[in-house]
Formats: sequence, structure tokens, C-alpha cells
Amino acid sequence: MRDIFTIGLLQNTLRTATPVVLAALGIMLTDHVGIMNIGMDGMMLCGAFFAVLGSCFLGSWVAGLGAALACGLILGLFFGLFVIRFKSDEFIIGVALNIFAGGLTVFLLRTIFGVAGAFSGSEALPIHALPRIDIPLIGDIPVLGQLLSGNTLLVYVSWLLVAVLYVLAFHTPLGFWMRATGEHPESLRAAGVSPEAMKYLASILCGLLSGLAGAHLSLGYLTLFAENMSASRGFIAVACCIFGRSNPPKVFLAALLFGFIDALGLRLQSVGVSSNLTSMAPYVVTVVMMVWVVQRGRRRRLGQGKLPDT
Amino acid sequence: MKELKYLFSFPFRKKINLGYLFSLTLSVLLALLVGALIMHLSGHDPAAGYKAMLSGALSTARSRGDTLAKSAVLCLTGLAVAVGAQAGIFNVGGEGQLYLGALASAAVGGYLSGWPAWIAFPLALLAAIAAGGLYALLPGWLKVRLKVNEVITTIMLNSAAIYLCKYLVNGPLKTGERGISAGTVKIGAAFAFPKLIRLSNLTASIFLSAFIALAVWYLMKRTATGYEMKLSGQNPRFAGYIGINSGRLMLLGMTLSGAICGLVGMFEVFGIHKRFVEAVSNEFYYDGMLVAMIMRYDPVGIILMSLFFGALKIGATGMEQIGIPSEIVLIVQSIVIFFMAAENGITQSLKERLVQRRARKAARREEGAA
Amino acid sequence: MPKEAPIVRFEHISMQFPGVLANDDVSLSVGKGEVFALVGENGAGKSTLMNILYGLNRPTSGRLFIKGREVTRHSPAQAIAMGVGMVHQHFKLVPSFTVSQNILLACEPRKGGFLYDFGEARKRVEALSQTYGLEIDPDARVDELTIGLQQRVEILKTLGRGADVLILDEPTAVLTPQESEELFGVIRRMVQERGMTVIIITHKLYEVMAVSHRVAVMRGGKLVGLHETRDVNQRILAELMVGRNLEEERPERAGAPGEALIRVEGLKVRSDRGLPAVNGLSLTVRAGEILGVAAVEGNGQSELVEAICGMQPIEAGEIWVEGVRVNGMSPGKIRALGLAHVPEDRNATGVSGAASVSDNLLAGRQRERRFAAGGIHMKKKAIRAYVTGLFRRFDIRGAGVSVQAGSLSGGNMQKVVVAREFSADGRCLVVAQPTRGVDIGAQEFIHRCILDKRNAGCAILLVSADLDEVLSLSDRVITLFEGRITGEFTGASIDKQDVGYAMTGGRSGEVGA
Amino acid sequence: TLRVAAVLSGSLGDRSFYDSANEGIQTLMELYPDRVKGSVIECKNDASMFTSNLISAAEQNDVVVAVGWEFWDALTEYVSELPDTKFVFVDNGLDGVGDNLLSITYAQNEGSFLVGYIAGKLTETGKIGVVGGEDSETINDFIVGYEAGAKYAREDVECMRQYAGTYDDPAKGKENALALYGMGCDIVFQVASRTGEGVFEAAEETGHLAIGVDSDQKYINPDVIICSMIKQVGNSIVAVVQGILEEDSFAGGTIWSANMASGLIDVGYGEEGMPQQVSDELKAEVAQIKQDIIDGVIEVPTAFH
Ligand SMILES: Nc1ncnc2c1ncn2[C@@H]1O[C@H](COP(=O)(O)OP(=O)(O)OP(=O)(O)O)[C@@H](O)[C@H]1O
Ligand SMILES: Nc1ncnc2c1ncn2[C@@H]1O[C@H](COP(=O)(O)OP(=O)(O)OP(=O)(O)O)[C@@H](O)[C@H]1O
Ligand SMILES: [Mg+2]
Ligand SMILES: [Mg+2]
Repeated sequence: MRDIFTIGLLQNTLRTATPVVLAALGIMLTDHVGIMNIGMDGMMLCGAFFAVLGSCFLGSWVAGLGAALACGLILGLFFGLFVIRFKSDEFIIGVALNIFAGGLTVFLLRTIFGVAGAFSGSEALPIHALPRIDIPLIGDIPVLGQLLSGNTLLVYVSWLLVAVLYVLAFHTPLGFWMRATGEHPESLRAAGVSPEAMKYLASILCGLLSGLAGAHLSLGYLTLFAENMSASRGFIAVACCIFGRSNPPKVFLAALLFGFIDALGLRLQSVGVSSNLTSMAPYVVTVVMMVWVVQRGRRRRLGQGKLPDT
Repeated sequence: MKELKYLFSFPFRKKINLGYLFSLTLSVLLALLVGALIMHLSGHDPAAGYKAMLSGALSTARSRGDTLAKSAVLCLTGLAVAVGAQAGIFNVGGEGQLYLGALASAAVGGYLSGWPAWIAFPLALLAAIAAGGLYALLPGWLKVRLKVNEVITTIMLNSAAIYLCKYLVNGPLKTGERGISAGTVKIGAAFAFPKLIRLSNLTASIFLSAFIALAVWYLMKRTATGYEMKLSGQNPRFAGYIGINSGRLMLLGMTLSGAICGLVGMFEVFGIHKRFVEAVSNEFYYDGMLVAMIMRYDPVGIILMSLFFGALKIGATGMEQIGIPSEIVLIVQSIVIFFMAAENGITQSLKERLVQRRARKAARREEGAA
Repeated sequence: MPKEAPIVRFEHISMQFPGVLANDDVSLSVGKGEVFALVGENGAGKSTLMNILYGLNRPTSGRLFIKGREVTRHSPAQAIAMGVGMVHQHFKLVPSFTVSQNILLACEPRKGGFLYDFGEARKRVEALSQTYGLEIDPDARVDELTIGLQQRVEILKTLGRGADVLILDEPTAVLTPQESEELFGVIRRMVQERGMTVIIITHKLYEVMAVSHRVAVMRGGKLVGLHETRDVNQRILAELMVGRNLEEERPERAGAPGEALIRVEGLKVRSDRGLPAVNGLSLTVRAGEILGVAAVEGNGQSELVEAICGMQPIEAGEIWVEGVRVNGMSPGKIRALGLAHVPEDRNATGVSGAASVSDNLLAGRQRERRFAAGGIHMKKKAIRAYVTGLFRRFDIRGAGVSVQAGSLSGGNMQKVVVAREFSADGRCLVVAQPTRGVDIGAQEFIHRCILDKRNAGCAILLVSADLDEVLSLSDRVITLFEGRITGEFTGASIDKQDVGYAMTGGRSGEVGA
Repeated sequence: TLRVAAVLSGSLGDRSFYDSANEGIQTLMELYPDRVKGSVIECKNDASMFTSNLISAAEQNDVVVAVGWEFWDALTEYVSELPDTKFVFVDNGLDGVGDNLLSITYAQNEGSFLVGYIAGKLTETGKIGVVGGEDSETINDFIVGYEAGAKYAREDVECMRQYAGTYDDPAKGKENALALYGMGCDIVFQVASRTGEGVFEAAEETGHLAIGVDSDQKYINPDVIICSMIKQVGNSIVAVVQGILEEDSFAGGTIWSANMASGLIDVGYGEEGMPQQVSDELKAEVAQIKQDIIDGVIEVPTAFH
């Protein structure tokens, strides 16, 4: 048991959570404007690929990040174009995006890099990873330092974004407009602001976040691109977003919880629990937590005399 | 929690009509064109590629059989989505239900392997229905009773089921047979569906599939229950007011959906593999889901569209054999979906613009005359 | 009446929607400082015309002038900038936002450039509500306000943006008589004290007479009449609207009330929010009798209706329908006893907008043997014949029975509900807000249906926010206040004043029955 | 010309097993540009495609190489029905279904024994680890050999296992490895295909060592990959096809055990010029053990029964 509850467990939690947090924040923004993006998984995958592409061919992590963001921007616009302009069903577009990304990245990997499966850099084309950041003073504090310092750039960005997006959503007019768009677009239109513009804004921001999530995956968390490396993290992000009721700090906590269970499951193997059973854990726990959250929410709302969800 | 109803609101509104079929064809053609472009850019000959695809899917009796078998899977999974959707519940968990159905039937078929087929086979059938149905009932119940969003729970339960199956076939249910490092014991030889075409995957299960498809169509389109499901799926409040128990119908839709998925699993096992194998389904359900969504949950449409997607899938092997990566098929497939999903919005806005432009022009003419 | 340069001028405005010419060459001007009423049947094009003024629709031809300036490329933002405000038929409020967030939507006070300034927002809303004498709590969530207060938020929203031309689209359709009266007070004050211009759309002609200076009548997208209000009366207006004479005569009452078909005793029901809504209420409705319920919105009448129909759990007390105790029964079972129900909210409950008109008309009868062989196989032909029969008999106007019910106009949607419920075979009817938002032609038709049913021996419980409707149709009237009966009235001429008093909690009108 | 198709149960890009088979096909085409026409078909873990792809490959090719133990059932059923095609079954030992099927089994336990031995010798903490793709028999065959080798080197060595539960999530593999390193392991053997890429990253990040699998993976990161357990799938395919081409010989109906003796199972230390963590003395010891295994002096346990 001492082997299980270590600092490594917490570090693992944090690492596992970060790409999910970035993705979930993006999904959250689209949820605010009422067009939840289920295609995040594919968008992340593309982001991861273009991050590596940029990093390799332009020779720096900044370029890699830039390429991922550009890819996210384009995909966000693309998603927006279909869902907003062409009024397509966002669920279908999301699913199609996932298929598309899976095909496209594999295809490009094989044609551009000439390899299948994974690309982790070569002599001629090394991958430039995101920098790790050591925080001077905090880094020296025993446990906390190990957690807070020495992470890659986008980990800190994700924390910052949780705060920034919280302020944006609940303390700025722009955030109000976005949430108004999701709840009652016509009210915003009548107030003289185009809800479509808000939807585009959210789609683009979501795209950019997907780029960050992808870049973190392939340049921060790992330094390689592997086919299908998003490995359903986009769907877990959807769950975290719902779980956290589209409220950034809560979404963050949900992602941490998910990461924690994953990390714990991994360590439970060492005391003899079958890996296939520990792999089930995050999913089962998510279902249980969903039930719990919904039940608690209902009870609380009834207690306050508000309408229950129907 | 903002319920995801807006996200999973079904496009019931639009019916399938000639116009839709026209734009469907157009979308497919456009997508194939884009696919050709990609092939051309990556240095492959598009004409040869499509020819290989066509012949891979349709040239021999065997390939036609395989295409039909794949289509049957898409069709049943698509109908499974549709039957839930009709009752207003969105089953994304078919993959897990399929796995459990396959495993349960394989276990029965293996355990009873010495028994007469007329006992064992129906029992296996029941096991598949029960496993799939019950596993769907759980999220259905959570939705109806506790108002827990079914989309997320079913997605999560998919992974849970797949890992559970992996655990069982690598552990407690693993066969001792030589050469099989993960899988259940072989089902009794007498229980397997007979092959209809030599060397192909097409087995007598196609008749059962056809029967199920017909039954689902009949249920959805011609029965009072289907009508009630439709009403409560479209507006549960209205349904409740009119005296329809929409909770019960949701459970029914979900259970049926799960049972169909379980049966698909069983058909794979009893038709092709003769035992449960870990890779019994490779996201078949999601493919079916797309077919269903493109065809707007219309049973007839699903049955027809699954033929196209089945051919695409089997034809991909033909392309691979001449060295074109099968990812191109995925790209073409997703482009078809993009076009289809956008079709409605595009034609509508075109129509609107056309009408208004005409009206404006007429007005200008009048002004000029006056 | 003020005679200055027109503040709003429509010139030959036409609006073409696919398949519908919603406005057909409308030319009209509205002067500064007047209350201008716009009337017409459902679908006549009133809302469309106002949407054009507010920049929500772009006309396909014609010109629009506001304050003397021609506007092209119009948008709500521009309308707001030019001083035009609109309170829509269906409120445009964000439910989870607070009053001040809603009022200041898109013109929020900021601090530091981009942060929302909560303190300043509250101050502004308080100041606004004081200036116009419209009291409101800036921090209340909008979805927890009554309809009347929500409308107040809407009005404050437009005023807060400095509107001096105010468009009100069916503002009183959802208001109680008291609230309506209050609203008219506000309108008069705004026009007199601040020189504002108000354009009001309504289906209640007495409101036109009460509040407006001029009135325009629309039919089929065309402007068919423009009058000084003092030159016309309700009858003339009604005929202009419908294009024919309206018969005012009503079928005479036949026979005396019979046995008790609906009986409620000691009923207690909680609202969706968990608060007590019906507080120990007892009533009886007899065969061949209309019992009217008059109450200000939110005094338990909705919960009473829903409890009787099995749609709301009963906390205490008992309900009998046709002599059967129905506590805890599902709506379907209660229906099977012979109770039909016209719900108050047709859009959410009464019709399924996504379903076809045919499906809506059939609903509830799908298992009857004549429509479903063995209760299973739907007989298409029989259904079609039945449904088209109803469609014709109830004069539903729409493109046919296979179109979506949601594409019908409000009045025709209501006819679908009435057709389905009034063709049921039972003897009990619970009718809530039967003519809300419905034009007078359809109103008259629905009233006839109700009276015919009574004469056929049905027991009818009628709940309506329209006091005139309750008084003119009912044989007996009870008033509800805070979930209790505060008065019961019978007889040929019930005093409206007494009823109004009892509705607001007074007990003077108590009369034994 | 001889048309050769490899049908893979999974997909390319694992830089080990399937890729090695692909390399075999490519090598053949390079060796015999005029005489061999090769293609590779991926089933991508879709079991329903196992039979379809196998048969459609058989219809158009002279030699079909089925790569992956999962083809057992399909081959059992169809080999006799397709007598005109020669089948090569890679990674499983199937016989008695027809003269046109040659099976190749690999003694991965023997190779793993060697790398286990190296790990046992090199570990400073006395703890070594392994990251497996899934908890399945084939993977466990590697692990059992690995553990036995380590124990052979050092009695008290502790060997810890982690299974990622997936073959294509390098991030997961990295976490598995980090957990192992966190628990005190200093060398981790990856048997997890693409997931294993993350193991190498973890090793680099924490300054520990790792061992590659199937192909000589040292090139991926020569600083942390000390050696690889080699299972020369590609070469074995080349050998079989060469036999057909040059000598017109095909040992159909038999199982060819590609073991240490055949030279197809081995340890790889990378190419010339790469930094070496394994000393020459240790390499010599390993060579001796190799000989002992070939001679049957050492018997390596297996997970298969
Ligand atoms: N966006 C739209 N697209 C198509 N048709 C429309 C649209 N909006 C309105 N219409 C049609 O235009 C006509 C006029 O509608 P409008 O809403 O102006 O009527 P109205 O006079 O306000 O009716 P009501 O009294 O019911 O409010 C109707 O036939 C309606 O169906
Ligand atoms: N986008 C649209 N397409 C087609 N018809 C529309 C559209 N928007 C509105 N309509 C039609 O416009 C008409 C008037 O709409 P409106 O919103 O004024 O409701 P209404 O008929 O007045 O109902 P109520 O007042 O009872 O709510 C209706 O027939 C409605 O179906
Ligand atoms: Mg209107
Ligand atoms: Mg109206």
C-alpha cells in the first residue's frame, strides 16, 4: 500500500488530467453556446500531428505549437461552418470529424514522414519538445514542489486557462453572451448581438484549445506522434465537461478525479488486481459519479424550491 | 446540468424524400471526387483505386457475400440506434452490448457443445438477447428513473464491457485449446450458422438479420407501439399528457436496441468465429450509428444505406491490395457524412435566398414600370 | 392626438417567406407620442411587420423610415441605436440569468475594460426601475419570476436602452386582468409623461379600445383598415379582421345539472418547486355544467388541473372522476375513465410540434380497435379517414394533415387540441386557457364547442386567465386565492367587480351554493 | 512472378511485430524486384476481416503470410479450401490442416530470457519491470521468459509487471513505466507495441533504462534502450519465400519453430556507433547462455501450455 500512495500517484494524476482538462475546457466553451463538440477527440489528434509536423519541419517547439493552434483554428472554423452556417447536426459532424481525423493523420503520417504507426523524430527531423518549467522557490518545497514545478509549459497554461475561462464565463459580458447564446440565442439577437458570432467564437476557441491539447499530447506529455494517440481522451473530456457542469474549476476537478482513478488503477495492478479490471475502473467510476452528481443536484434544487430537471 | 438534449436532438423533422435522395447521391459523388483528388495528390491512380474498390466489394460471389454480411451488421446496428432514438433515448452503448451478447452466446454455445442444436441454439440466442438487453436496460433505467444522461453512461459502459470481456476471455472463460491465446472454447459445430457462399462470411444468419430488420421496421412504422414510441421520443411531456408512459417506452426502446446489438454479437460468433474473440467487433456499432444518423433514423433508409457503407468497407481491402492506403476510404466516408449533414442547411438557405431574390427582382421590376 | 412628423414609416413593405407572403405591400406611418394598435387574425403578418421594424427580418421589398431617416441593412443593434425597443410575443430572456444581467444584456457596465461590474449593474437597474416606477429585484433569477414580472423585465430592458418607440407583441396574452391593467397604466404614463410611442399587437379588442389612439387591421399580409380608435368599435374591428360577420348568439343552456362527475375533496398539491400550491380544496362539477375557475396566475389553478388529470402528484385529499377514485393513477388511466383535458400550455404539452397534425389528432386513440387491429397493427386508411374528418369538422387551417403541427399558427394549433379533446367519448372535460393567443374568429369557434359539450351533458371545469371568458361561459364560478377557494358565484349576472375582489383574496363575494 | 501478401491481424506502425513482417515483404521485393510482387493488408483488429482479407488475399496471391496468432481459426477453416495458395502462419503453431500451410512459432520466451538476464545483471536496485500490452498468453510468454532470465542472473531480483490494456496509447505506456520506475525499478522491458513507445520516453525522462522488443529498437533512443529482444518475423518470412523461389521447397504441413537455434530469436544491441550500456563481458555471458539454451542446458519456461 505504501507503494501505491506516493507522490508518483499524484504526479500521474496531474499528467493524465492535463490533456483532458485542455480538451474539456474547449468542449465547455462550445457547450456554453449550445453546440457541444463531440469531435474533440479527432481535433486533438490532428493537433497532435500538426504540432509534431511544425516542430520537425520548422525546427522549434514554438512553431510546433503554432502549427497545432493553426490546425485547431481551421478545424474550429470548419466545425463552426457546418454546424452554424449549414445547420448540420453537431453530433454527426463531431463523429465525422473523429473518423476524418483518424484517416487523415494516418494518411499524412505515412505520406509525409514515410512511417506507419508512430513517429518520434529522426536524425534529420528531430522533434522539439515543449520546455519544462522549473519554478524557482516552489520547486524546493518537498512534496508540493515536485507537483507544481518541473512540468511542461502547457500544464501551467491549462491551470491558467481554468482561471481565465472561469472569469471569462462568469465575470465578463462576453462570457454572458456566450452562455446566453446556449440558453436562449434569440434573447441575444434581440439585444443586438449576433448569437452566430458567439457560436463561431466558441468553435474557434474550442479549436484552439484542441490544438493545445494535441500539442501537449505530442510535444509535452510525450515527444512523438502515434496513430490514434488521443485514445478517446476527447470523449473522457466530454464526460468531465458534463460532470463539471461546464464550470471551469469543476471541470478541472472532474478531470483530476478521472486522472486519479486511472493512476490508482495502474498501481493497483501491483497488488494483484487484473489489469483488465483496473482498466474498467475509470469508466465505472464515471457512471457512478454521474448518478451521484445528478442525484445530489436534484435534491439540492428541490431543497431550494427550484424546478427539477426534466 | 444543462441536459444534452439540444445536442442529441434528432433531426426527425426532415423526412426522406426525392430531394434528399438526390442530394445524397450528389454528396456521395462529391465525396468520391474529393477522394480521387487525394489519391491523385498522393501519387495513386484514382481510376485504378476505385476500380479495385469496386471489384474488391462486388466482383466475385465471395466478395458480394462479404459485402452483404458486412451490410447486415451495419443495418442491424443502425436499426438498433433508430429504435432507441424513436423512443427518445440515444443508445451509444451498442458496442458494449454487442460484446456482451457475443460473449454470452459464445459461452452458452461452448458450454452446451455436446447438446442437441435445437436446445443449445435457442438458449444461445436468448443469452445474447438477455446480455445485450440487460446491459442496455441499466443506462436506460438510470435515464428514466434518475435522469442520468444516457449518452455519457453508455459511452462509459462500452469501455467497461469491453475490458470485462477481455478479462473473462484471458482468465476465467479462457479456452484450453492449443493455439488460442485469448478466447472462449469453440461452440458446438452443429450450432454454427451454415455458410451460404463458399469462403465468404455470408451465413444463414442473414435470414435472421433480414427478419429482425423487417420486424424492427414493422414495429417502428406500422404498430401502435411504434407510434407511441415516436410520440414520446418527439415530446415526452406531450406523451405523458396523452397517457403514454414514455419512461416504459424508453426502456423498451433501449432494451430492444441492446438486444439487437447482442444478437449482432451472436451472429458474428455463430457465423464467423465459432468462439468469442477479443476483436469480435471493431466499432461496428459506431459505423451503424452513422448510417442511422445519415438516414435520419428511417428504417428503410438505413437498410439501403448500409449496403453502400458495407461495400465501401469491403472494397477498401481491394484498394489496399494495389497499395492505396485504406485511410482514404475513411476520408471518403467522413466526407460523405459531412456533405450529407450539411445538405439540409445548404439547400434550405439556397431555397430561401432564391425565393427572396425572385421577390426582390419582381419588386424592382414593378418599381421600374411604375 | 399628436400630429407631428411620423416617427416610423413603412412604405410598400413586402415580406416573402418560402410559400408565404407574410406582408403584402404595407404602407403605414406611426406618429410620435401615440399608442398605435395592430390587430389581425393569427398569421396575418403583424409580428413579421414588427420584426422588420426591429431589424429581425429584412423585407423583400419596400422602404422603412425611422425618425425621418431611411434604414437599409437594418439589424436589432441598429434598431436599438435608433431608439426602437421590442417586447416579443415569446419573451427573449435568458432563464438562468438575473434580472439585471438580462436587462443589461449587450450593454453591460464594465470595469477594467472587460469585467462585468456587478455593483454598477445593480445600481443602474435600481435607478431604471425607480425612474419608470416599475419595481423589480435586480438579483432575482428570471426563471423564478412570474410571467408578469418577466414582462416587466422585458420592458425595462428596452427602456434601459433608451427606447422611445416601444413595440409590444401580444403583451397581455399571458397576463392576468390586474397585470394587464397595470401594464396599460404604464403605457399611458410613458406616452403622456415621456412622449414615447407605443405600438401594441393584441387579439383583445377591448384593449384596443381602452388604450390606443389609432388602430390598423391586417388580413392575409395586407393592411385592410386604418382608423382613429374613437371612430370604431369592437364589432367593426372584428369584422374587418375576419372579413365576415361574427354571430354573437350562443346556444341556450339545455337541461339542469345532473350527477357529480368530477369531485375533489380536501386536495393538497405541491408545485414543481415543492411549494404548497393547492391547499385543501374541494369542488364538484356536475354533468351539464361548466364550472369556471377565476384566479390570478400562480394561485394553484394550474396544479389543480394537473392533479385532476394525473400529471401532478397529490399530497393529500381525494379526486373522483366518473365515481372512480383516481389518486395516483396515470394520465392514461384517467383518460380512459372519460376525462379529456385541454392543457394551458399548448406548445409544450397540448401538441407535439415535431409530429404531424395527423399524429396529434390521433394521439390517445392509437390502441382503439378501429385504428389498430388487435391493438397492434395500425390501420392507415381508417386513421386517415378519421383524422381528415376532424380536420374538416374543426376547420383547422393548414396545408393538410401530414404537415408538422409545429408549422401551424397558434390559433390552428389550439384547434388541433380542441378537436382531439372535444371529440373524446367521455363526459368529463378539464379546459385550461382555451383561447390564449387565439384570434377572435377561432375564439368564437372554441367557445361554441365548449357550450355544445355542456349541452351534450358533459361536466366541464374551465380555467382561464381571461375573466370575461370565464364569466360569459360558466354556469358557476369559483375564485381561487393561494390555493384556496375564496368565493363562489352563480346566477345570471355575476358582478365582475365582486369576482375580481375575491380573486385577490377578499371574501366579500362569498355566496353559498 | 510470385505474388506474396502479408495479412496482419493488427495494423502497421508498431515498430516491432507487424512492422517487422512488413519489412520482410519489402526486403523480398528489393531482393527480387522482378520475381516478387508483395502487398500488405491490415485487418486493424477487426475479427470479421480476418477471413475476408485472408481469402481475398489468397484469391490474388501465390503466397499469403498470416501475421498474428489470431488467424488460427480462419486458417483451420480455410486452408484446405484454398489448395492453390501457400500459407505461412506467423506466430502460432498450426499443423494438420493441409500441405499448403507452414506455421512459424517463435520462442519469444527464450529471447526474453536473454534480455531478462541482462536486466538482472544491470539492475542496481534489484527491481526490474515489464510493461505488457495486455494480460494475455502471448504477452505473458515474453514476461515469463524475462522473469526467468532475470532470476537466473540474480536470485533476489524482483520483477514487477504492468499491463497497459491497450497497444496504441503511448501516453498510457509512459504512465505504466513511470509507475514502475517510481516503485524502484531501473530497467523496464516493453512488450506493448505502440504503447511501448511511451516506455522509452519514461526511461529517458527519469534517467532509467529500457529494453525493446521484436525488432532491434535501439535506434529509437540509443541512450536508454540497452538492448532489444529480437523476434525476426521479417527474416523468417524472407527465408520461407526464398525457399520457395530458389529451391522450390515449401515445408507445408509442418511447424517451424523459430527459436534461438534458428538465429531468428536473439538479442540486439543496436548498430555500430551507438552507445552501449551492456559491457562486452556481459555480452559474452549472454552468448554463452544463448548456447546453453540452444544445447538444451537451460530450459526456459513458457506461458503456453
Ligand atoms: N421565419 C418564417 N419563415 C417562414 N414563414 C414565416 C416565418 N415567420 C412567419 N412566417 C409566416 O408568415 C405569416 C405571418 O406570420 P406572423 O408571425 O407575422 O403572424 P402574426 O400576425 O403575428 O400571427 P399571430 O397573431 O399568430 O401572432 C404566417 O403565415 C407565418 O407562417
Ligand atoms: N422559421 C419558421 N418557419 C416557418 N414558419 C414559422 C417560422 N417561424 C414562425 N413561423 C410561423 O409563424 C407563425 C406565427 O408565429 P408566432 O411566433 O407569432 O406564433 P403564434 O402563431 O402567434 O403563436 P402563439 O401566439 O400562440 O404563440 C406560426 O404559424 C409559426 O408556425
Ligand atoms: Mg405574432
Ligand atoms: Mg400569436
